[in-house]
Amino acid sequence: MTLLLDDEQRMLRDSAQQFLATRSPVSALRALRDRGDERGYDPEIWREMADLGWPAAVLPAEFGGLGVGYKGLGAVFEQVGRTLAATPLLSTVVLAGGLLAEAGSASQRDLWLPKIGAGEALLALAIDEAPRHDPTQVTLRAWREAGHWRLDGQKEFVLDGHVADRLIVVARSADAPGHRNGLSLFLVDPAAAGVQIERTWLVDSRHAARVRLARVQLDDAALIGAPDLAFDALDCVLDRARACVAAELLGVITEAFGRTVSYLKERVQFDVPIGSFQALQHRAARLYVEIELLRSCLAAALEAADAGADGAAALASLAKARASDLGERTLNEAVQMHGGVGVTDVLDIGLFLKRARVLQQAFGDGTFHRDRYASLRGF
Amino acid sequence: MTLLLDDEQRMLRDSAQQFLATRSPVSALRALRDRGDERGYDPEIWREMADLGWPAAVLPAEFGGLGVGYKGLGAVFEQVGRTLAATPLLSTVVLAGGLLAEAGSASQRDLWLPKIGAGEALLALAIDEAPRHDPTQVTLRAWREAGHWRLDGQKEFVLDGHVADRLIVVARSADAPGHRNGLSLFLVDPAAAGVQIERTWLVDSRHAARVRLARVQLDDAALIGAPDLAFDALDCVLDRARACVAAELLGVITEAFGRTVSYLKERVQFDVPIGSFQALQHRAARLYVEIELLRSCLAAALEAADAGADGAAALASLAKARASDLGERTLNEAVQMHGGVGVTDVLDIGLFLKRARVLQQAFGDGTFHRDRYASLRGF
Amino acid sequence: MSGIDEFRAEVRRWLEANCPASMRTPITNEEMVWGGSRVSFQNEDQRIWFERMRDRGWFAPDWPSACGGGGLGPREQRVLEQEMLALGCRLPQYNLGIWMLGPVLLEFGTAAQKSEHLPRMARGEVRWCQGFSEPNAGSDLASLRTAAVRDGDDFVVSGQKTWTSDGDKADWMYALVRTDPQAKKQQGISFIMVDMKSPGVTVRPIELISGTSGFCEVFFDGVRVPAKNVVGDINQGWGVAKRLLEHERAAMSKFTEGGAPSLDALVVAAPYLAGGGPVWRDRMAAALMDQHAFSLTARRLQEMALAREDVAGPGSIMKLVQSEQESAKYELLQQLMGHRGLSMEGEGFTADERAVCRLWLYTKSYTIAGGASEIQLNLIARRVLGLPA
Amino acid sequence: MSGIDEFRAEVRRWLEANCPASMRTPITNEEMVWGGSRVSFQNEDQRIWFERMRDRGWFAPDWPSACGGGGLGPREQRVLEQEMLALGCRLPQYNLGIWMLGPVLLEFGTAAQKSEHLPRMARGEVRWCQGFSEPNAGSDLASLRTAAVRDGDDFVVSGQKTWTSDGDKADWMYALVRTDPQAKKQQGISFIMVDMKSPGVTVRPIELISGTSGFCEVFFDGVRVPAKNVVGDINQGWGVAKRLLEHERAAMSKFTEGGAPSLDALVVAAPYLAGGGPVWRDRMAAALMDQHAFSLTARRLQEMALAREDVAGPGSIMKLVQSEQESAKYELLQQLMGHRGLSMEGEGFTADERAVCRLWLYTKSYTIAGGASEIQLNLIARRVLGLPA
Repeated sequence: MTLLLDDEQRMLRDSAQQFLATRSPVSALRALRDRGDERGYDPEIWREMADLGWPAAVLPAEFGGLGVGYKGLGAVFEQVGRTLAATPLLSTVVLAGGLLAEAGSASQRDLWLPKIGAGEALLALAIDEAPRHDPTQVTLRAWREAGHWRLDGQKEFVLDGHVADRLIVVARSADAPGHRNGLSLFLVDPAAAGVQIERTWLVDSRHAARVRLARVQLDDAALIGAPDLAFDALDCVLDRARACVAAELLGVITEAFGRTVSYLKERVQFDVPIGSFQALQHRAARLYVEIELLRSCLAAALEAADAGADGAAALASLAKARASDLGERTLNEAVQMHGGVGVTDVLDIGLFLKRARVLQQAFGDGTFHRDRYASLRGF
Repeated sequence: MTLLLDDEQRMLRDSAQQFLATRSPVSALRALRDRGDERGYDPEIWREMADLGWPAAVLPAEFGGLGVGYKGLGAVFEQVGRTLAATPLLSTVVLAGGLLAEAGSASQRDLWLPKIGAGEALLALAIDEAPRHDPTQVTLRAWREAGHWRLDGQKEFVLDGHVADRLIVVARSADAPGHRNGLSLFLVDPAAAGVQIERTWLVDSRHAARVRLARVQLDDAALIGAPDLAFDALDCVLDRARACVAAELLGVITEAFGRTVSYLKERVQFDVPIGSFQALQHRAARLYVEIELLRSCLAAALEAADAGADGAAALASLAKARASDLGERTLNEAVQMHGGVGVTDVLDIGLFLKRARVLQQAFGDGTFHRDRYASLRGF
Repeated sequence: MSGIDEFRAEVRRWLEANCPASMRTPITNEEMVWGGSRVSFQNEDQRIWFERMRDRGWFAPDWPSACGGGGLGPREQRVLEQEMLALGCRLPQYNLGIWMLGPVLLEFGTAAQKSEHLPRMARGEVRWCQGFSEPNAGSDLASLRTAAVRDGDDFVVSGQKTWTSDGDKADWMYALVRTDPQAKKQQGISFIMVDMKSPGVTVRPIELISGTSGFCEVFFDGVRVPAKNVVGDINQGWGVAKRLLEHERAAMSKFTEGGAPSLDALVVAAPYLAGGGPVWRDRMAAALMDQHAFSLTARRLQEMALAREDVAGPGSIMKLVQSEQESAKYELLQQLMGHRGLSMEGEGFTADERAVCRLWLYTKSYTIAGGASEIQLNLIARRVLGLPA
Repeated sequence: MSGIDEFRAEVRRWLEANCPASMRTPITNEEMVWGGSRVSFQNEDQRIWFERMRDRGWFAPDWPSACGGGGLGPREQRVLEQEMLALGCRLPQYNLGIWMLGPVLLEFGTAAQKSEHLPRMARGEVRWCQGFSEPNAGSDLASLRTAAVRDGDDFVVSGQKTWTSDGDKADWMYALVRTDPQAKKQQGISFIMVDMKSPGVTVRPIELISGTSGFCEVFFDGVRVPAKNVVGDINQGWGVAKRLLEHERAAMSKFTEGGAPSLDALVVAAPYLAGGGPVWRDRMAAALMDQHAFSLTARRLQEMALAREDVAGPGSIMKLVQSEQESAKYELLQQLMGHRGLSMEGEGFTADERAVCRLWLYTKSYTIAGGASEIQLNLIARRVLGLPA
């Protein structure tokens, strides 16, 4: 048990850094945006990432998993954040792969996990409905009808939902909104009758989907795990995703902060580098302090995810809350400290700002996770 | 209608300033504390304040009121804050005098208002029960029994309750806690059977009382206003008190801030005045900005109190919320900027810090008043 | 009836008779008419109102008639403003030239400069832009480098300006250029007027993080500008510019009157507050209270000014507070909206949601442009609090 | 069984046999035994444990036996610490001399100084205090003014020290004094040892805003101190003091082990959170998460140090974060308690309420003492981020 990376994880991180620097630097995202890419990621790059083993990183060993755990994958996510690389890693691997590995039937696992590990299938999790994340509030209905399941309702902010081969839909099969009990998971083909997918263009040049299910009919094989009892597996997988998003945010934050500190050293006004102004120095130092604190929280959250430890949920909330808030603060400061040029599209800072906001909202912001942390601590 | 003082109000303020500087400087509070004064104010000074007309300032004209309004009295409170002068002005004049003038019977007014105006009687309002201020949550019970009223329950944080000739007790005569309806006001003689008064020593060297009423029997003449319907008058008078407390806080804040800016100019470290360090400059400038904003809010709250305007409640909450929060922030910064000497008792800064905290809690802190403001704005 | 009352009555009669009803409604950004050679009107009422005010000389009511102005004294000008406000008359045109350059030309300009430029300005025929900021001269404007080298009767100008509002739509630019590279920073700068049609001038719009903007970069590549276009003495341009910037606040106030788009926070927030819970409600209340405090301070400032009290202190906070509050407002709304605040374009989001996302990004510039917050804090600390440099 | 394992077994046997059961429970501030001429014990077990450890030489286990120490090597010393921790043994005495001055004397002291001071220290016979800060030398320690003027074999010391912990209880002080008023700030300072019983020494306790404290002002009025009491070379005291301060962190860690009083925020807050509503709950969660983040960072730092990674970066934040969090914690509790957090003394308030109010005031010094937050931020900005001076 350690907060530090082991040698294998370190190697994975270093190779990710090298790969991304050459194959998917920030300019790649800019190009994706400027050409109005409809997918929101580059399939060729994704294939190369698969060759590096990223989608297999946390798969069970029998499906070719690398065994580097979430600490290893988190290190990759941090590097992904540093270059704003567009990948379906979170939706396909952490969320969908995680749910199938955690709760899927043998046949579901056998069919999908190898494809996921090979980077040959894309999947997405359809969970959020309201503007703000809250899994217990799911209202999309699932019910039995004539030997089948029926799903009816609407999902929003389905990351990569517009390119997914399959959706995992969180539905309410029992109890009222607000309850943990009564949630079920379904594997849904986007081509099925009654499924309507609408691509939405997000501010970070990536896409999400709005998904409408109109009395969609599914057979029992579509159910993942036991009906009504999906919450625990879902919550556990969401916590891993929250930790991975926090890791990506840490990458976004450290890169933007590093660029800002460099700018403070270079930019001369009033005949001195602006980084010599004490007010800016103290603000930069405060950001550094928060980054170091976040790094510790994140390492602990990833470690706990790997260990399946009791405190994993609280640590995931701790990491995601701090990452969300620090992303907001650091990028706002980065823009302000860059001055006029900071609000122009020529600089990359704006791209980091935008990505940080999407990640801030993904699977709960600071307010959500402080609330959750308080509940977990029993108050 | 103006946010500025008229000539008469200005004269009142200037004479208050002069009086306090000579008769009740900060050293007077320190002396009060060091001798463990049991009253928590100096009767001689209070008599002189009465000679200056302060307790009569906002009385109805027929009782010799000065007609300077709450804007005038607020200007006095601000000066009071600057020297931390210990006076029963708030409890006796604004709260008790205000309630009697607003809701009292003719005989109650005729008996008490002249005494209040002459500084010859001290009164106190017993309202808070829980740790945090909230008038609707009053639970102290009042009920009719054999042609009398009975009161039973407990009050805390009764400012000047230990020296009051009479207490005005807010009691619940109908409805459940949380309701505005069902509150009644009673004038209670602290010497009455069943009344127990316990002096508590507050951190600002002033006192408050805990009051226990054990089935205290009162006759109808003790009732102020109509039974069950006290809330509106109470709320209106509380808002004036909130504005006056905000005014006193503004005085505390500006004096502490002024002393801090002076210290920044004088104190030399690293061969320069520490006020030349930009990080401290920006923090001081931020405080100045907030002080100017508070000054505007306070002027508007006092103006609205005088006009009995519709927006008076929202403005009182605005002023009290900002004053409470800024008191906290300014005094913490003042201590920090004074460095080591700032945490010693030799300096007055600690006395300002302590007084600001008591005023922060008096009749609602920032959180309470943001909540109230939101309700008043309809959300 | 005194002379001023008569004037007031006459102004009101004229406005009532001449200002079309549709020109008495609140104006939106899109409806502003900008003077200049490429002036355009969206409807006939705009044109009528523009021409009638122009012909009355009331584009520049306080300028001498000889310069094309209305020849009004200060009291009369104030009456005109009051009556326009009372009737809700829109400004007939927007024009940096009249509001900022004009007063400076009246003070520093040569007779030839006045007669060449003021009447055309006053008729709304020329649109001016400002060329002060440069990539390396932002907060520290005096470090500007655009060079103007004397060559016979001309200066040859080379360099780059940035953050020029509507540089791509302007006819002329007034600019600061360095005419003496040896002199100390503030010295050696001249104030010069440049025809934007001159060979060697290139204009490129600046793309912001919120999308396209009215700001431009302007490049000068050996642009010949007649030496007679220098306003004030050569190398004394810093003083001219300082004077001009004193007119900036007054000019800016005409814009806020006009209504830069600012959403009503509470109206926009309402649907999201319902599901947001008490913590978001607390934040929303704090934001509204901030706005309330600011508007009360604006009122107090006005009353102080009327009472001839010294407003240097409270006046020094206004730019800082307004820009930070406006930016903070969209921060709050954007986050309150959750994932619905994450798109500037396309389907699947409401118009309010897209507007909030765009304005959240756009208002990031508020705390940077026109004297960054850090500069404002420096000024408060040094000038108001008297803290040592 | 290797030598070190044998040593471990032997240490454990000895501790089990010699450390009284009551000395194996967590210690409170009040139960700390401070060595020195006025050492006192609250019970017999304290005395027994003190004397046994003293006689074993384990007040200073790593010092040479000749100086009265235990003569242990680094590995053995670590074993002793581990075993004491494992058995929960209290520190037998607290002593600034051993932890801070001792190592410096071992490095810089003369043979005579070592033989005069170290054995007495190691037997817990002398209580030392530190005389560094002065009223005009706080963050800027090098501007100290207390003068030591050579007069024959003595220095004559005049001036004032402040923030001297337990100055009124100490036998000796190690202090920085200015021996060359002409030299530049850091030069001209000497490190000197002063007997507090010397004529001309006056000690006055400092009253804090939270009440009485252990801090004192110490006045020197022509105090004669033998020149042989200077540690290191004359005018080279700055370097000695820097070395000494490197031992401060290690020394401070012994205190936190001992348990400076720190209330469990959640336990204390619980009764007030119930009536406080969701906004206070949000703040409470934020505070607990801050604490959690800090303790995880302390753990990460430890792991990095063990892995021989560079800890300069994360290490630089610890003092700042811990002091600010501790202060913020009491800010929160004090306000959460409403008016019940407003009294330090007397009836009508619970012990927790009075403690929170007192600690709220006391912890204000945390962000000032031992390197104010502003100094910490300067260091992070300059040394870690490499921002220019």
